[in-house]
Amino acid sequence: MVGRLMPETASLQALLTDRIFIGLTIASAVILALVIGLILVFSIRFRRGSKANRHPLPEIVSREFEIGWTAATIFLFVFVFWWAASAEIGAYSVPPDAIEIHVVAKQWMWKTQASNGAREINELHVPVNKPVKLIMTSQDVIHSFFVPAFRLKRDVLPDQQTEAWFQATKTGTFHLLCTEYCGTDHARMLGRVIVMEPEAYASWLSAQPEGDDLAHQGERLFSERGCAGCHAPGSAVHAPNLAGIWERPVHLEGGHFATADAAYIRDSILQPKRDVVAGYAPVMPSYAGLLDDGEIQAITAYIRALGSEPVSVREPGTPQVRSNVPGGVRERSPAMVPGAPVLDENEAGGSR
Amino acid sequence: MSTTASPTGLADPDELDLRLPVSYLADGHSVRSWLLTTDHKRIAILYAVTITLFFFIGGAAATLVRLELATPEADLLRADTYNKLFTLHGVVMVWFFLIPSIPNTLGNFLVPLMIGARDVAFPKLNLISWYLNVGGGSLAVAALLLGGVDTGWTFYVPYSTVFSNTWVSLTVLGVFTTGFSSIATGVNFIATIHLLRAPGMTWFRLPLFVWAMYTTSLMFVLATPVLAVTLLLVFAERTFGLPIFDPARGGDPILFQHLFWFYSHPAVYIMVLPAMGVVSELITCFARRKVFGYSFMVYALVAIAVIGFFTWGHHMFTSGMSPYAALVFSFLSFVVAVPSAIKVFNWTGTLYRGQVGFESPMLYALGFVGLFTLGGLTGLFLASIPVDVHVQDTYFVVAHFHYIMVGASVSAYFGGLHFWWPKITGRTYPETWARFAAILMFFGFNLTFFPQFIAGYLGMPRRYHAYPPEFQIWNVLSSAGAAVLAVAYLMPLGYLTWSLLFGERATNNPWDASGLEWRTTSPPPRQNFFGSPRIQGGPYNYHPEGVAPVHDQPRLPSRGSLT
Amino acid sequence: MSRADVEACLREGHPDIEARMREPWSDLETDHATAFARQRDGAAFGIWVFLASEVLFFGALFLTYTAARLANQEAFAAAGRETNIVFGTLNTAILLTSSLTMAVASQAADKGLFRRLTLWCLAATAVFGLAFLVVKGFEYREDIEKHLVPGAHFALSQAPAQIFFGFYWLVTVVHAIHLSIGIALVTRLAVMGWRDVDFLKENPQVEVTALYWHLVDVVWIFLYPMLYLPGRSG
Amino acid sequence: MSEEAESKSTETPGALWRRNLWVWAALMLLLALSTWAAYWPYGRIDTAVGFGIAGAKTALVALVFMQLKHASGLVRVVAACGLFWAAILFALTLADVLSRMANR
Repeated sequence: MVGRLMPETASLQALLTDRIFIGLTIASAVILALVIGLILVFSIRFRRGSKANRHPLPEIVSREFEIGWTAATIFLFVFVFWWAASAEIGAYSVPPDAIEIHVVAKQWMWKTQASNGAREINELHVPVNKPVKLIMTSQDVIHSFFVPAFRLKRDVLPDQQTEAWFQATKTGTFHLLCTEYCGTDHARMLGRVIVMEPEAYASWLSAQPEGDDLAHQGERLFSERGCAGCHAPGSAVHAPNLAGIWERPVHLEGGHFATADAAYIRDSILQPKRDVVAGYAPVMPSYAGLLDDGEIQAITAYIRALGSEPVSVREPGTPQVRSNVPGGVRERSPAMVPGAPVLDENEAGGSR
Repeated sequence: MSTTASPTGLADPDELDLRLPVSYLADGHSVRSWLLTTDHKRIAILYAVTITLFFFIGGAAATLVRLELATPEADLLRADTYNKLFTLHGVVMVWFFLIPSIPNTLGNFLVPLMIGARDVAFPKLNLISWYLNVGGGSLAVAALLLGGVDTGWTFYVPYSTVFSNTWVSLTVLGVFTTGFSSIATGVNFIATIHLLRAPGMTWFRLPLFVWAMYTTSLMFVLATPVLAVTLLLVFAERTFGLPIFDPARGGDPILFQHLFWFYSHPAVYIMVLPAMGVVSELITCFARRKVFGYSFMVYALVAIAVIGFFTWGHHMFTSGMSPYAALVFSFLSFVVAVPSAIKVFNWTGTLYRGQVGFESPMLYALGFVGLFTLGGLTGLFLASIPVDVHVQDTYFVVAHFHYIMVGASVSAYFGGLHFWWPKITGRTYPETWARFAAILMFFGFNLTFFPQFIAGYLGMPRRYHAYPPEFQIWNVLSSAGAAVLAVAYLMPLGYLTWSLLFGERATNNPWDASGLEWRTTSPPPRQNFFGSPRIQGGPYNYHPEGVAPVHDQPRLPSRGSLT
Repeated sequence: MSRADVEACLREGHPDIEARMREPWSDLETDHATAFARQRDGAAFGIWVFLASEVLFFGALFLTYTAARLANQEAFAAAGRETNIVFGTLNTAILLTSSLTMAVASQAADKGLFRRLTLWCLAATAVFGLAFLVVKGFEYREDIEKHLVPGAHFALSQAPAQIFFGFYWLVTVVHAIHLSIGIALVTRLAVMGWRDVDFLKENPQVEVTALYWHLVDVVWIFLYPMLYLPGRSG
Repeated sequence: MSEEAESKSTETPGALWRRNLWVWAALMLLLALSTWAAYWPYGRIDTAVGFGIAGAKTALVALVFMQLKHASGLVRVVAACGLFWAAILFALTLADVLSRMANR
């Protein structure tokens, strides 16, 4: 079995990265050839006792050479920095129409959940040519979400959220690897990213077992865990109304503002006394330890679903409870076992 | 170095040390005379013995790791065993072999000799430093015997503080202890080089090896305490439950990484700066030329030592660090590559119009330049954020840092060991064997680590005991190379031991080298010199200023008549 | 230090200067006075390099604190209110005073003229150091009674307050260890100086110990606003 | 070490005390000020004042008690190096920590 020399290129970022990589490789090869070539030529030509000319160097040569190659390396390195940095800056901003996928990592598996509630373990189905945004958190130690074919890697931290995005350009099945050492079965923390044509993706999605979407789960949790007791309109407790606050500035005690984004909501749930909304008493207890990361994500999705325009809030009530356990998913995907057969693409469409 | 002194001051380079005062080796034969010595040369030997031991412990772990990786399945070792082995390999090799390797053996032996001093500034502190190193190493080995550690040498939180149930605390304590050994060595060298230079030994007459030890010592003193604190925090969190980094209570694991890499990135320079110093000595001696651009070489060393402190963030581009900070760190990482490039060009330039010989130390030195260049160039890949994001924590990184820390530093260590072996032991070694080992090491090394660049770019993560099968070809190549490399590392152990017992007596200056350390007997007496050296010229006086080096020139200055 | 003094001593036939020379300084190719002065400079320089190292050691600790405090300001304010400012201020005053006596001891030994003053100041320094530890002990007892040890029974509700107290315990214990080493060194100097009339005179060990002692004091100067002052106004 | 110190080699214990006592008095004053300032109702300004005073106290101890004022250039460089490297550690780490906090 002869290996390939370059990994598969299956995302927009992969193209950019490869371009820089190849450019750097060529530059390095030239420099390396220059250095090794000079060493060989000098060593042989000026080997001990050879008849080569050894007149002393003119004094000026040494200084000008030093300055010359110092300047040349500085120029080269600054150029590479500029090239790499501009590629990186372009990759910072997530396209607004990106599909959002939540990823929760734990020893030693990946749990992913699309915004419509489709849950997977160690697998991730995405459509081709659509930007996908990953919102990730870990339940235990630091992991790292790595898809070599996408040149995508981002650490997944406990009790913090990290984000990354990609846009796949090829259909197929690609490795999902954990690259931050996370304990015994670190090497077994493998998964697959399955990139599908949009139609196939849509049909795969519809074939998924009926699951709560995140916002509905969040709505249920909102009342089950007692959030609604205070935050619902008409509650006896004086607590801020959460409808329409998503991504809008919130006026805090002490005169500053915060944006009601995922991080803010998470902080408000776990450390409610830290940023108190102006005009309210710091009476909310912390939910640290009472809500896990997945549940916080669900509640965040619910608050998000309440919109970013001030609207009248829906009547709180227990929504219909549906099963959210996807049937038939094996605990670990076959990709975990080295050498296991990889599902065909067409099979992947409806295998579940 | 041209020197003059009282007529008895300098030993005749060709004279054996038969009738001269007793050498430092013969100055007492009891165990006590070794374990309680304050002689910098004996302490260097003590270090050499312990780091050799640690080198083979770490090497054994690496061998098992490479054996396991020959196949994609986990068939030799269990996951936990593998994790403990690579951790052991990392911890032992970094802190108990590489960091003390050149500074504490060659550095301890040579710095006072090269500057014309009797000893280091604080001889007792020097001995304490060895005991701290051995104490720390014993704790780490004890942790190994008790069951091992599985956190990786990086001890990332919260895995190391909350989740690992192996002997983390003991290991951390061992590394913490050896950190103070580094600090003691650093303080000692800095004070020695500042205060004990012989008359006439100005800063710009210092051999580059001494400059390298000086800059390394700066890093010892300024970086190591941060590691000590970081590990202390891990220790406190594990042992006493003081939650400094605990994310569940609002702590920040990324902060740990900042502190860790504030030490551990400069630590790479702690390993490679001494190697640069050694190689500068070797190349000048075997090219019979003054070093090309001495002052630029000095500035480059200082620049690396200072800028090296600004670049640690490139280990953290994927960690969730702020993207703005990442850009700053990326830029600074490119900047630190400039002085390294200057050094490579200057070594190459030194060969030009020289009288190049290919004795074994020179083979190691030339190998160093090639491996260091490749290692340094791949560093540029890691400084470019998009590429780094892809190769971070893959075998690309593993290959890169092995090129620098093993390819370059260990080559230089072996080169220096061979070069100064006659001075240290007073014996010669079999040159043919030595050349063969040097060449074997170079090819074995490249065979081991070059395939890892490819595996890494293909996406093989590090710290995997089982891996997807498409990476197997590269791992098989790498494991085959490791076997060659193991043989190449064992060979010097064999023939150098032979040389100790049966080697011919060495002359005082077998290489016709110009440094002050060659102006005393081999091995030197306890007092280092007979009389007091006075320095009247710059280093690397292999040919008079403005005159081309000729084949048999070097004999002249070494007699001390040419000034 | 002052070379003239040493030379004066030599002229008076001072016997012990040779006895005080250490390797490798004793082999320097100069007269004894210069060599001794360089040995003293070397000791002071060495301890300064070590102190620079210690600055980084405590700097890293302080950085941990700073980063954690920036991220959890309210919890740190709440936690800071729980420390005992009376003990803290008292201890700061004690330590600052000990620095005064240490400085006087060091300068007096430098001159080599006031042996009794040096001895008394050294003894006072050691006593102040011990007093600090005693006060600290009372404070620790109170902290434990108030359940300010991070863990299951921690007194404060905000989780990051545990980081504050994690830092509090760690850094005060590390400081106390440094201080204990200092007390041991000072006591040793005092005992040796009491036994041997000439021991303290111009002995570089006094200056080295003093510099170390002052650094331990400086560390506490920063710990005071870090541990005792946050959240007092709220 | 320096000429100034030599010229004072004939001074009395009283002069020695006087030279150091004013520093001690200043330190005590600063301590009192810092304790008092902590109770001012200005939030962050209190913190800044607290650490500013700590810096001032450190300067007094370092310059007078540790005799940095009379120390050789070399020793001053060493002391400055300690501070400079600590500044690197703080500046670059806080650059990340603060910009992450601002982005949250």
